[in-house]
Amino acid sequence: MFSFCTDPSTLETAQWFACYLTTGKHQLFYWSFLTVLALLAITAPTALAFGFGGAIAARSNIPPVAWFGKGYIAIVRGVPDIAFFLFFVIALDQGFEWLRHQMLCPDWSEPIRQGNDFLVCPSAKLPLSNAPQWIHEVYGFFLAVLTFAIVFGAFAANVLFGAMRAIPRGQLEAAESYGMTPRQTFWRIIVPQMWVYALPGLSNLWMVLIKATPLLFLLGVEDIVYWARELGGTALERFSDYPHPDWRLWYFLALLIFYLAFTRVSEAVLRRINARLTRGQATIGGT
Amino acid sequence: SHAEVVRMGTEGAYAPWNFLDDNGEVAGFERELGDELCARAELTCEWVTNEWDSIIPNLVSGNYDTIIAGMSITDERDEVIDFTQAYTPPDPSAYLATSMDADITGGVVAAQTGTIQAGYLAEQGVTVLEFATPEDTIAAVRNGEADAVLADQSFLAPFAAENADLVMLEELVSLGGGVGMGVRESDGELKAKMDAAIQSMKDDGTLNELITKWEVSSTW
Amino acid sequence: MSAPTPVIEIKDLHKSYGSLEVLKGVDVSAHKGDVISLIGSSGSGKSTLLRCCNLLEDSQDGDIIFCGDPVKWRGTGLARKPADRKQIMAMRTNLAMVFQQFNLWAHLTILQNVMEAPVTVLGHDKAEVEDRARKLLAKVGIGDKCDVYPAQMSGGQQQRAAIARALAMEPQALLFDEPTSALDPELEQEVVKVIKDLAAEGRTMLLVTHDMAMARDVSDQVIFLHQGKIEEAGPPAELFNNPKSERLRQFLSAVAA
Amino acid sequence: MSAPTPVIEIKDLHKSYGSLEVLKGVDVSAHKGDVISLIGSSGSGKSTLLRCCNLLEDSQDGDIIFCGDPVKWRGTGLARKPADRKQIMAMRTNLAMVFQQFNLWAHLTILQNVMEAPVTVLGHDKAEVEDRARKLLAKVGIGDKCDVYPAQMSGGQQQRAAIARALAMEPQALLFDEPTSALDPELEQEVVKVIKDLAAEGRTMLLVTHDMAMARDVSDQVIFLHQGKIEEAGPPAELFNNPKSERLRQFLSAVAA
Amino acid sequence: MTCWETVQAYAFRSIGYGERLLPREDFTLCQHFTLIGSGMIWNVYFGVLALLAGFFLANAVALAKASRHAWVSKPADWFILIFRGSPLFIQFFLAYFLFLELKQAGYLPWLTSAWAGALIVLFLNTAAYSAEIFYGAYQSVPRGEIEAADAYGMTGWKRFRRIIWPTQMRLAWPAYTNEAIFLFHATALVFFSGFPASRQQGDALYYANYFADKTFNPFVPYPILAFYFILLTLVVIGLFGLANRRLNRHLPVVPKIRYRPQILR
Ligand SMILES: Nc1ncnc2c1ncn2[C@@H]1O[C@H](COP(=O)(O)OP(=O)(O)OP(=O)(O)O)[C@@H](O)[C@H]1O
Ligand SMILES: Nc1ncnc2c1ncn2[C@@H]1O[C@H](COP(=O)(O)OP(=O)(O)OP(=O)(O)O)[C@@H](O)[C@H]1O
Ligand SMILES: [Mg+2]
Ligand SMILES: [Mg+2]
Repeated sequence: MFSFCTDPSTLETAQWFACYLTTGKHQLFYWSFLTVLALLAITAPTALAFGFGGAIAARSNIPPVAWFGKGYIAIVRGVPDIAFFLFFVIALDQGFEWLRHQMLCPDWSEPIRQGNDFLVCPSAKLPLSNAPQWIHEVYGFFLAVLTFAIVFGAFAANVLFGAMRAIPRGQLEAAESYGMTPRQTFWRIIVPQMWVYALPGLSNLWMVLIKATPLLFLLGVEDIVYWARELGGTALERFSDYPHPDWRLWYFLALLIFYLAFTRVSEAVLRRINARLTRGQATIGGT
Repeated sequence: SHAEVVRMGTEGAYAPWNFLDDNGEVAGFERELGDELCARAELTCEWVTNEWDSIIPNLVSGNYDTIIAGMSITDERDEVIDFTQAYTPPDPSAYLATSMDADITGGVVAAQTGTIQAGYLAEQGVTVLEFATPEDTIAAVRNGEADAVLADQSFLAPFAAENADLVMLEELVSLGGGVGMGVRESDGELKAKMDAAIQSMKDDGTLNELITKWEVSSTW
Repeated sequence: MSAPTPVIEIKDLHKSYGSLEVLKGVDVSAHKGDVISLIGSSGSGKSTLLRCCNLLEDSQDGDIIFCGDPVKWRGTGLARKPADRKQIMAMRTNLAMVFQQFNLWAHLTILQNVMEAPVTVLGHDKAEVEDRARKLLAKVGIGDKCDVYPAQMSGGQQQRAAIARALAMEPQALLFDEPTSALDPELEQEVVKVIKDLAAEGRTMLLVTHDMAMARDVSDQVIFLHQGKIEEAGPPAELFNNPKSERLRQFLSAVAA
Repeated sequence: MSAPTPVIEIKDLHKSYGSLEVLKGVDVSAHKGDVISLIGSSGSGKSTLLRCCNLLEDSQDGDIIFCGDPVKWRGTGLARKPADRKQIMAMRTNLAMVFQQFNLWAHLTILQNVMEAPVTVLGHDKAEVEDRARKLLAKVGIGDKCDVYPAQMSGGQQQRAAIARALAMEPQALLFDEPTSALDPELEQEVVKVIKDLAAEGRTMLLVTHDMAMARDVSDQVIFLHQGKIEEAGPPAELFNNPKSERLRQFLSAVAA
Repeated sequence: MTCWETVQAYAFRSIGYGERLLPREDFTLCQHFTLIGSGMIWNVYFGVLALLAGFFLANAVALAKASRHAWVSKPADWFILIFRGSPLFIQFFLAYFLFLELKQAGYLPWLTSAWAGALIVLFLNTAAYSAEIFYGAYQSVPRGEIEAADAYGMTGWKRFRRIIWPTQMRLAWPAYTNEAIFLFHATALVFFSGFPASRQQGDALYYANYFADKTFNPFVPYPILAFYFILLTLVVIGLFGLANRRLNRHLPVVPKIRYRPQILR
């Protein structure tokens, strides 16, 4: 990075650290912060949408739809995210490829499953095997977002489902008695009011989501904890210009500070949202 | 340029076989070996890192085309994937401890979770303490949680060389076979090309040069 | 000439909460422009009757006929439910209710509370409704509270907002559940005036009240409910001056005191 | 002989919600056995006055003196808060309130609602309190609803439960916020009787009501609040027959109508 | 080996009883189910104990956070922030490091074992999350009911115990149920990244991982693991649902959805 970094073994401490902290590997580490933040920024609304859909489905009057909604909530919510990540991404990826295969290669004669191998026609591969590396990474990122959203969507669905039921009955009766259709009651009375009841649960979910990002490496996305472990581990002279003993403690402490700060900021934002939402509510915390 | 792109899957966390250098690039013995093999087989190679636990499932699922990650050829693995011929002879396992008189039969020995070493120790009736990463196993020896760690000799040797407080015990254990490149069973064509390339490197001695350079095992 | 169809007709209505029978066969019939007051002691089932009338509660037996159109049922007894959603919707938009506990929507300001149903249910023009809503709120004396949330208002103010909300629907019939319970005599007079105006416009009203003066003043007919049954019914002059049943006489004696 | 100390004395009380000044200097003084009625239009600050009196709301200026013991304050203006918690508690246990919205504890049955404070706050014997609570509930006519939760009761039943809850404390003074708003005339008479009995026992009462007949009937003094100020005060006979202020005359004209 | 023999050999393998060596061939479904199920003992152990202890601490911390005194509320705030604000991964790492230091200094050597060390981390972690949930619920208690309590002279503890706490629990329960589920799920991380597994005695994920490592087929052991966790979660939801019913017993039963589409007529 810096011009004086040509021979690290000769550098004095400050310079050594300046060089050390700007190696290509560290830059990847810094990048991974952005990756994680981007992933959170995309996952949160997606998961919320999944949750909303799940809650609506679970409330549906049409039995199969309600079963689907309730099944989604019960099953996905029942599985630890880590267990889910260990096999679900591969299944998801194979699922997509299988669909594309059915569409793009109708006359493909060879079986897709050959022993242990999963083989679709080359044009159905996702991404195409000759696609540049960044497309592979974007696709991996997309799969990670989707998996996270499916998992956390189930929890969000549960929170929203409960919130919808927490609204005082009088409020719904008033709506009914003014001739609002169930649909109108839902969108005009339930949805605006449910946030008040849902927000604590959703805030908690957001916190859990932030804390789940270290599992990203299971999904093939190199996250900050992955890099901290990689960079903090003993660097031997043979393999690195910047040898050092096991420094993982320091890297993890740095991550701790990052996560704490991020949580604080999230809390401040959520508090403001909450203050806005509880307007008009006669509760201890309301105004 | 070469028409066909071959994606090479590795772990990037097992020096000297494969690791990430200061620039975050895959480096090590297998990086140099793989690049050379691709050149000889006239293929364009892309390097991908993948976490060890799912490295085989992702290969058979088609997310990359080879595994070149210090993987010993075992019967279990051979049932699921195919291996090229071995590019290194078996690398024996060794013990690393803080002193030469560490108790490796009655004491506690550390190993990485799910490795052949962990299985071997359990079989011997030794109290095995399993850690998630290789780094942890070495730390466990340092802080006294374990009397010794059992791992591949090539992995432990640099640690012993660079740390005064760590020593390699003399006892060696032969586990597993030689290391080869994993390919899908249906990918006979790639296997053949790589086999030929490895053979040519064996024949002209370049492979031995590489092995010596990186100290990954004995030579052919 | 046959009698015109009543706007609201209730025939032999039965309603239980679990094992507690609250309504035991009630008949009411209200024609266009009628104001019918329901009086009776606390717990006699007045609110329940209004709520059944609006189909907020399922009743177990009997008929509810709105403008000659009887509510269609499905199932019987405790499983009886209204069958036709369209019908219910149509009925409810023509039947506005003022709740005993007001039930203002907590997340909307007063103005929004009043505008909500006309805009979303009736699909009226927003600007026009807003105009009307502001006028209604001014009429009930809380024109300055348009942008306030229900929780920040006094009891009487909330009640007036609830009345304005019902009026904004311009329904054929209105159900008032103790609409002046939280109001001072002055405002009560205002509400009486409003009710009379509405009757003059030809709107039908069912009114639960504890205020006998008001019942006497505004109603065409007064119904005295006792333990889930109609004990006595008739024009106010007759009922108040000449109560026939013992129970009603006793009830009214308290007013005279 | 000097005059005895009033039980409740309020001096020049000021209270604002944000920029809205609700009470603009109010003086009230109630002696032992006094019943003082607060009347006034909706939003004039009656409930707020009661709530300040019980220290549920912080007031910004003026004094509240209970049995000669002035509430100690900390800070001034919007930051003013009661300073001594012990004092507040002592005061509140001697001062029971019936809320305009009842505020029954939703998770307790009616009987538990009534027993709660005497048992946990006053530390009375449970069996004895239960006995008394059942009697009180029977007295207000809901003896059969002991084991029912508030949400399953009619408006008037809830209100009576709230009254019973206040009575169970056997306090020196009571604050009633429209205690008969949801009651029929018969029950209202019951409540009037209860209030008179309490006064005869020497208990002091502040009573917010919209019912002029009741105010006239039970009170020793009537206070007419208008826009946060006392417009007129005096014995009921005088105030109702001979209103001096224009505003009160107008207010009362509605009752006569 | 018949399936019954397998069960006998491995049902309690995770806590050190039965066959010493893990299966090394066949890897039948029966072996999968038995060993992974055996591992669940650890998940249940961690989850139940941490949840029970955490419940009490969480209530205390929530109460402290709501305190008007900064010297009470600030520490509670920090406690919640630290455990709720960092990933369990990092907490396990730092805690293990800390416990090692303690051990080397001669204190509490057993803390470096998962059964004690991980339990403590999980306990503090769930206490922090639950405390935040309870605090949030406290904020949503209806003001009218508190005012009534105030007006009747109910002070701090009594008012809390009798009026606020029951309502607060009712409001917190759905979110707390979620937290309990998260906690059980979090127990899967103990051996995955936190603490070493001794003598191949691990939790369900440890054994699932073992099988996946041997068969290279993630689609068998992990779904079995998922199946066990779904069972566990259903039990948790069931138990919490019973409590919820009790907490909500004062609310009138909401009638079932009233309208059915016309097609069903
Ligand atoms: N929490 C609050 N925030 C802001 N303003 C409030 C709040 N509570 C009451 N007010 C306002 O204070 C004024 C007085 O309210 P108060 O409840 O004392 O009236 P009231 O005399 O009891 O009326 P009513 O007879 O209708 O109950 C009203 O204008 C009301 O809008
Ligand atoms: N949700 C419910 N569950 C069980 N019982 C109920 C429910 N709602 C009302 N009740 C009972 O039904 C009876 C009639 O109640 P209703 O509200 O109709 O009385 P009301 O005539 O309106 O009385 P008030 O004048 O006090 O409002 C009461 O005894 C009440 O306890
Ligand atoms: Mg009623
Ligand atoms: Mg009031």
